[in-house]
Amino acid sequence: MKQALFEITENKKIADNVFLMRLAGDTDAITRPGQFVNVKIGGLFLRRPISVCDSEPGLLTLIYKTVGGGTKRLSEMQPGEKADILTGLGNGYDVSLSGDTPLLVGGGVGVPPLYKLAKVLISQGKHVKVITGFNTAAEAFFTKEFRALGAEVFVATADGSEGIKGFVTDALSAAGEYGYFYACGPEPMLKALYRATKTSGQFSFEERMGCGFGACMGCSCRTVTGYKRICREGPVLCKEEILWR
Amino acid sequence: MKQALFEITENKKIADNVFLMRLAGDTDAITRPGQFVNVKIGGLFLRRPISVCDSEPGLLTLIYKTVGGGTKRLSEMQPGEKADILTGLGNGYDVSLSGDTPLLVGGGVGVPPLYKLAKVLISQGKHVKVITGFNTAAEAFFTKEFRALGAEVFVATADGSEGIKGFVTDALSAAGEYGYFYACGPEPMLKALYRATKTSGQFSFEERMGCGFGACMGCSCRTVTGYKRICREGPVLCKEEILWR
Amino acid sequence: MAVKSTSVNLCGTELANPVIPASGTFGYGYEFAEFYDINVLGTFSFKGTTREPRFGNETPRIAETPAGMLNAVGLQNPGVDKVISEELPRLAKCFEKKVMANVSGFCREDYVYTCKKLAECEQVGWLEVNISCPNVHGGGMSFGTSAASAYEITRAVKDAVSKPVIIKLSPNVTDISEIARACEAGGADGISLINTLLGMRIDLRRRRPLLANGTGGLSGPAVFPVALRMVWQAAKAVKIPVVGMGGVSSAADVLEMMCAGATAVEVGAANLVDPYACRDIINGLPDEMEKYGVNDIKEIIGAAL
Amino acid sequence: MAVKSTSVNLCGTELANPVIPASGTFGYGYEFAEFYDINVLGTFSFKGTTREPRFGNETPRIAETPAGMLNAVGLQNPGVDKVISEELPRLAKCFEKKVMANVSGFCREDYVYTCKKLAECEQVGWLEVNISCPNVHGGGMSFGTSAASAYEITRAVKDAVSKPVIIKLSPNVTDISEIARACEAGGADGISLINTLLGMRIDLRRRRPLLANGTGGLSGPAVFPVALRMVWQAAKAVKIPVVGMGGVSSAADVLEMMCAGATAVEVGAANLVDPYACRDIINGLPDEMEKYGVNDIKEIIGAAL
Repeated sequence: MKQALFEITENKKIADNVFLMRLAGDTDAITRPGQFVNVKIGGLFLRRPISVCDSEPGLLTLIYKTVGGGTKRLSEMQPGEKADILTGLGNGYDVSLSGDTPLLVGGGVGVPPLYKLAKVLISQGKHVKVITGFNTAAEAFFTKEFRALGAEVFVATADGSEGIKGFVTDALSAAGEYGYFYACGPEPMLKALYRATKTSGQFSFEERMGCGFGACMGCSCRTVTGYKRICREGPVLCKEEILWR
Repeated sequence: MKQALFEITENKKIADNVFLMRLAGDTDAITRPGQFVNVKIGGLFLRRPISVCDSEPGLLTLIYKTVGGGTKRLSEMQPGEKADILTGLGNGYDVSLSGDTPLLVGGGVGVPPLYKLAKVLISQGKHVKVITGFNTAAEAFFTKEFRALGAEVFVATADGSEGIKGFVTDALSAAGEYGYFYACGPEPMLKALYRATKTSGQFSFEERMGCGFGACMGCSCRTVTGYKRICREGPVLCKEEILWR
Repeated sequence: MAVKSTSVNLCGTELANPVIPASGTFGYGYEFAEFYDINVLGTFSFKGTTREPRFGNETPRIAETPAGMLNAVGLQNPGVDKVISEELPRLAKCFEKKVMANVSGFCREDYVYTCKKLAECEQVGWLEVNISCPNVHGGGMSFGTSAASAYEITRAVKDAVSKPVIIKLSPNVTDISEIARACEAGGADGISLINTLLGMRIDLRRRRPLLANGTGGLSGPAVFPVALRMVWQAAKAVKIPVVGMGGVSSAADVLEMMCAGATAVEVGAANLVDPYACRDIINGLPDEMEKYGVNDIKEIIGAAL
Repeated sequence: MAVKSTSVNLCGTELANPVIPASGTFGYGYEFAEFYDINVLGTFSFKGTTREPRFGNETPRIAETPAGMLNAVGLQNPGVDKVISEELPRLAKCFEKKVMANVSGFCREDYVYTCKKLAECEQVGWLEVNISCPNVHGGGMSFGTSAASAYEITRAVKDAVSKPVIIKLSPNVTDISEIARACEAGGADGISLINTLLGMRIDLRRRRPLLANGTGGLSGPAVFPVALRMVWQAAKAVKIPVVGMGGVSSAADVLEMMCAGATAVEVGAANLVDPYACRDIINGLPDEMEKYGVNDIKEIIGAAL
């Protein structure tokens, strides 16, 4: 965990209500794909947690959806502006459990953290398949970026305007075999995936947070192994420990 | 009264803790010297009232002192940034009463509104004398600007580091004869001047304001002619109607 | 976008929309008429009026706070006779609707006297009886913090006038439901809340309270969550209409207040920062309703109870 | 700049400075030890602890508000036994000072049991007894809103332990002075206030309260003026030390609280937004004192009373 000032180098719309922001700053505290950062936005009290899409030494890439006043203001920030960010939050995905044929499944703004994850797994020589799900083609993003990494990509849209018509679970048969999976997305998607998958895997959860670093107990959940804080012992939980509410 | 968006064209320090800001925007509602504007500053709830130093069609000049968080933020605003401003507030000075030899007396940030007043009076062919008072030379400003208008200027500093040592009242004898006066500054200065002057004149008062346009009754005062709102029937009161508290 | 209906019915009178500028932030209306045509408003609640003229508290009366402000004006007003002889005729020139007459007092007789006089005015559509102003020593505070005196004032005013009486409640109480029920039992046609929360700032240079009055009333967005909670509690406690207020500054805030049980919504401090606030909120209602699938604004009143 | 003294004495123990992270915003300390050496603190108040382990409320437990936040955590904690067997030993590795033990309960016996156990711990310097948590149904709320039950709990805890007992008060009351006096009469060594103001937000998409618990506690800069007023009122009402809190987020806020009568000042929500908040406030105290001509911070305690 580290607090640092980042400089925005790029902030652009990449799909309907979806923005990509690149920043320069100290990323040393980010150690695993699937971790998140907590961004201070002018005029708002609480920071906004955003999953890390990509990070390299000194470089941070975030993808976020404009859902309310906070993310709207974020989308209006200009290159050159500074942002106060807490980095290296949460446990992130455990890549050691991936096996040789991991499947990555993301829905909407659950897709971004899978990018860094795919990058790491592919660099380890794994054969990576990715399923991304969106409401409609206009909201889809990162298909070619995943392909550029060398992943096999399957896109599902609820209205059928791109790729397979339906939810990410409807793309499972097209994706074929996999030995393990990693997922990120809205809870209903994660729940459907939990039921539809036969192998073990890891799920990344969202919750409203106070601090993002374990102090306020605002984002607790029950698991097989006891109470966990989504921001600290999460956001990634193993399939076997999940207790759906 | 008018609400308008102004663009900052210049924002520079002109003395210790004193800044001059030039803005471009609709100044039509400003009809008299001594009026003020009310500036919305990001992150703060209430607007900040600032007296008009100068205004010409489309151009507004403000001088303000950094006294707290609000004016500090104002001082950090950059050219090109926009500011939401209510203009044309307050009664302003009545120049019709000036006579031929008016004396203008300002203390600290009470000096700025006298600039536009001097400009108007001089354009009407009046012989204008100006006394400005500051704590120390490093806080003094606008001496040469008043002279460039054609006014006779007397500077007083409390520590004697520039001009006459003492308060503005100590400069009265040096300034010599005058037929009427206009004053703006902190209340103790106004009170001292009230006692030290023999002629009639007008005083511009300061008060903490809620709205700045007469709605909240936050800045009321008692006068000989009844209760008045500093923001609406003021900030300028004639000597004869003042009831000191 | 489907046609949006924003009209509500407040104690028998139809309002074009639920947005009502709150007393003490809108003067007697005509200052705002210089900024826009105030007939776009459903109505507005005029400056708190007392039996006798009042200067109010000494200055400073205003202090800034995070996302809000403190005021300790102390009910400055010209007194009910001048309000009737001067302010209302002046208002008639720029406002053709019924106005809400806000009344304060320091004893039962004051309230009855002032309410009776104002109820006789054709322009007055509702009486809003402030039993909660926190600024006046020995004043309204006591009525609004006890169920018994809230009942007593309500009953006395109701016995004296036939126009709808809305009792404006103080939030500085342990149990707002109890006070709301007392007003209902006293015959109130409606209640409005919240008045300001009692607060304070200290001037570190003088090491004294910043306001001349010592304490003042907190308003602005800062208090919105407290206001919303109290409206929700009060709306659950009574059957009469509830007028919600406290930190409302957007069309979305209006909808939240209505979901919490408000039939109409007053907007206060926002008017002081942005004179166009109420006009802009009214104009923003249809888009905000569309966003949340609301066609008739009446359907969300109390939806979250 | 003259040397500045920031030390204060809280119920017999000297604190290097008056800044105390508030319960519920600082966990059991060690999360913050990853950010800075928490020994710079005078002390801190740890997460509210109960007799039995608690999960607390369902999520969402957190909502954003203007200049503040709502929380309805519902006293999640591992229970007093685990706090003593696991949390305190872990804390010992990064904090060498006495800690303030925050205790909640649902009946007198709960309070007594938990306080007794914690008072036996060498690391515990003070007991802060929360009689005001607004989140738990049938819970702490009732004790803090009645002078009689505030007295009862204070008396019971004082009879059971010899370490200093500070009663943490609820602001959701009509008369804070009355409650403060009841605690003093019950033997309290100090009082701390304010706990959170009861508030609410509504999720317009679902037209339901946003928090799973319905209502939640408001904290953050928004409540600072209300907190300051209540500290001022309470400090006027009692002679025992008052610990001020509620929206404090700067060194200047600390000084305002102290002028209003606080001997020490807790910092809450600010820690959640900026983990370095307390360290930075402490570091900022000397400059802020210089600005207002204060050399010994003790001299301003109650200056504005």
